[in-house]
Amino acid sequence: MINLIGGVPLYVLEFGDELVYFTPYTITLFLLALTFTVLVLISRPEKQVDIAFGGDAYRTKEISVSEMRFRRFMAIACGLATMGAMVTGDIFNFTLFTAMVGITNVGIVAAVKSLHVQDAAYQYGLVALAATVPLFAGAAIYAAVTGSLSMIELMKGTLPAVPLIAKGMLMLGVIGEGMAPFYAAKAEMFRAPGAPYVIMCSLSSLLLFLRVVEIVMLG
Amino acid sequence: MIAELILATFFGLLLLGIHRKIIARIQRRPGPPIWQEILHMLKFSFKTTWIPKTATPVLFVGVVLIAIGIWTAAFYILVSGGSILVILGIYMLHKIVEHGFGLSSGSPYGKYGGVRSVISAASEIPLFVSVAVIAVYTHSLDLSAIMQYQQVHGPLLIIAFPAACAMFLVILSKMPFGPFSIVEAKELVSGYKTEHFGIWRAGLEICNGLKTFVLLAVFLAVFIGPLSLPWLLVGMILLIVILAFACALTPMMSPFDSVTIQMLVTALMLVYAAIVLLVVHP
Amino acid sequence: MKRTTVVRIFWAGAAVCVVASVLFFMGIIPLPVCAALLIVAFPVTVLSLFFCWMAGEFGGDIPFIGY
Amino acid sequence: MWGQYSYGILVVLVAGVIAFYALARERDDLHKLLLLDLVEIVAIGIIALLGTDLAEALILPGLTVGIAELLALSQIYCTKEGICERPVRGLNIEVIAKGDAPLIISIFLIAYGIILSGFTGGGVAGLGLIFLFISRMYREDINLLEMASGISWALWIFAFFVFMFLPQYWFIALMGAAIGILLKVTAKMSLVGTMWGEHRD
Repeated sequence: MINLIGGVPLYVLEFGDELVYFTPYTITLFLLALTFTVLVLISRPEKQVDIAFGGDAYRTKEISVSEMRFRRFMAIACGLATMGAMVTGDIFNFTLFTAMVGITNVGIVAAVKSLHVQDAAYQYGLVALAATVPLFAGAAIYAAVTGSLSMIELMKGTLPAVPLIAKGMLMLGVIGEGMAPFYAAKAEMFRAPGAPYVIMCSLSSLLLFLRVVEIVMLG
Repeated sequence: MIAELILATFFGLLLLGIHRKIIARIQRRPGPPIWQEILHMLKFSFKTTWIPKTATPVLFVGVVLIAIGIWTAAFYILVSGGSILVILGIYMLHKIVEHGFGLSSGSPYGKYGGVRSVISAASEIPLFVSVAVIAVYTHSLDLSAIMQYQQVHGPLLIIAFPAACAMFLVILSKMPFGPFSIVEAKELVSGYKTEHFGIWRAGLEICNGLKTFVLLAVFLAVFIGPLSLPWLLVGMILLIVILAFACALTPMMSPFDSVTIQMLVTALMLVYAAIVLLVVHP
Repeated sequence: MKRTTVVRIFWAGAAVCVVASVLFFMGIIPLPVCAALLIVAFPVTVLSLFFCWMAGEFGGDIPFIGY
Repeated sequence: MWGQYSYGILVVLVAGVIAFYALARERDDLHKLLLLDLVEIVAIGIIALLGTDLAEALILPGLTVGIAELLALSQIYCTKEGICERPVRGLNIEVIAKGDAPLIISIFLIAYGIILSGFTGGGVAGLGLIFLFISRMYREDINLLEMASGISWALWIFAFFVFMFLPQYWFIALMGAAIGILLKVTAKMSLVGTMWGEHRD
């Protein structure tokens, strides 16, 4: 239907059947993921201030070093997985990276010592786990129908058309893993202190959503 | 190139000033002069500045740079007639920027502003649907190709009117004083930008000017077609007048209502997209 | 940061912006390259310009006492 | 072939709908997690329906990701419910005398694993080792195990380089990769077995 959604591929790296390609669209997304990952790498968490509304009382939350290390590691892993999902040219690899983003998103907030946040993280984790079903199923139907998982092949338009159900499942899987753009379910997670890390949650799911929009428009 | 960028920024700020002035006049106030937003930006840039002790310094400063950077990128994509999908992506990333502004300071007001910006993400789906509809008609997502299509077939504003309405709503949700601007509601002081003062705020104003310019120009390019520069500026002023009326005549909604209405619009848009996909262009 | 440092950053950023624009108009570099340079340089230039107006003359009128 | 695939998909989708329905009805957090583990099987089923060697290659990462998420979530559940401070001790069932029985079972599992070879074999052999370690409360030198795992991984990677650059020696590469992955998975799984609850008692 539509040719070349993200622009002409500028660079294609074929490594066996693993291939990586850059279009103006994916390169923009990749650079953004890279920028934020570097930010996570070099920034320290903020001291979140809690106030009692209606009173004068306020106090800052401290993040212990071990917790900070763990969360920073998770946030960087999340950034790397996001970058992978942005540049991969293989649908199954994309789903794997997406699933990894789901795990690391939970990991980013899992170390927070707050029952609210942990509860939200657990519930979100359940959704993410459930979302791997449509995610992998979508990729499998892609492979079954077209016989290929390569996005470059899909882009050429010579393969059989991908059924709408596969696209829907892929989309549903990404929405479940990253929750973008329905972050409302994640809102409790964003109450966790440690802005640079928490921001990675929303960034990764947003970028994944933007990428999957491109992918479902390919076939 | 740099000259265009600076001019676009200032024109965007001027548009925001016009927006403010019209709202004031509708509400029977004299209102500030229309160049108030430019003065505002300059005023903030002369303020003494530091970084709050509770903030995470790198993100606190970095997010201002990113905010200006992404809209600069959007401006050049607009100029070069690149893919509308990238501009859309940048529009959605602005949400992350707001989130970063709010959370990086550690202030509770900022945090709630940031969280609100995250939950109001529902406003983006109409945008996707309208883009999908445009793609169905024009068979391309490049701005230049969309403009070419409109030169031949007439403006998409007429052909795909609901899509234009959806995009209008999306722009409305990014306007100050609008019904959907729950991220900077007064009960949160200034929402996500509460703790960004001095030059950080001035940087944010630059970003706002550029953002307004790019969003309005993209709307005109996508739904009206190629316009010469004077007509483009006139069209943008017209659009901001309409937006100002929409903002002035509607109350600010509660976060819950705002999200509900955006979801409803999304549902309507999905129905419309399905009709277009199945009936108009099978 | 000292005022001199900020001023230097500003001039460097401004130089990159102007040179990139000029090179683009002369047709030496394509638009994406020019845009990439400006996307990096413009925010830095703007913020350093704002910063250098007030930097270093006196150290904040209200000392920040923290929360 | 195509008809079979469609029927297969239909069956799997029905299974998926039933599983998700159960998930929606379930209120208990832990039960939800267990149900989700079952739901994962549906995803594996859909991939397996491809029925090609590609499917086999896709199932493994899918399974790994699922297990990783399951482990992460159960850890969060423990923290959330405040049950992580419970001391984890070795398997203490009366039936298993700390005598020869675990050894025999372990040897059997390891031997079977070696015969199976490859990833699956590694899993089976690792299970045997875990069983041995848990039932005997054996404190293994973790550094040694990690080193073995690392060396076998290097062997595996080296075999792949042979595949890529010296394809005429494919048989050696195949054997190297098979042994490498077998040792690697065995070592890793026994690491999991010994490290579980390591920082306590």
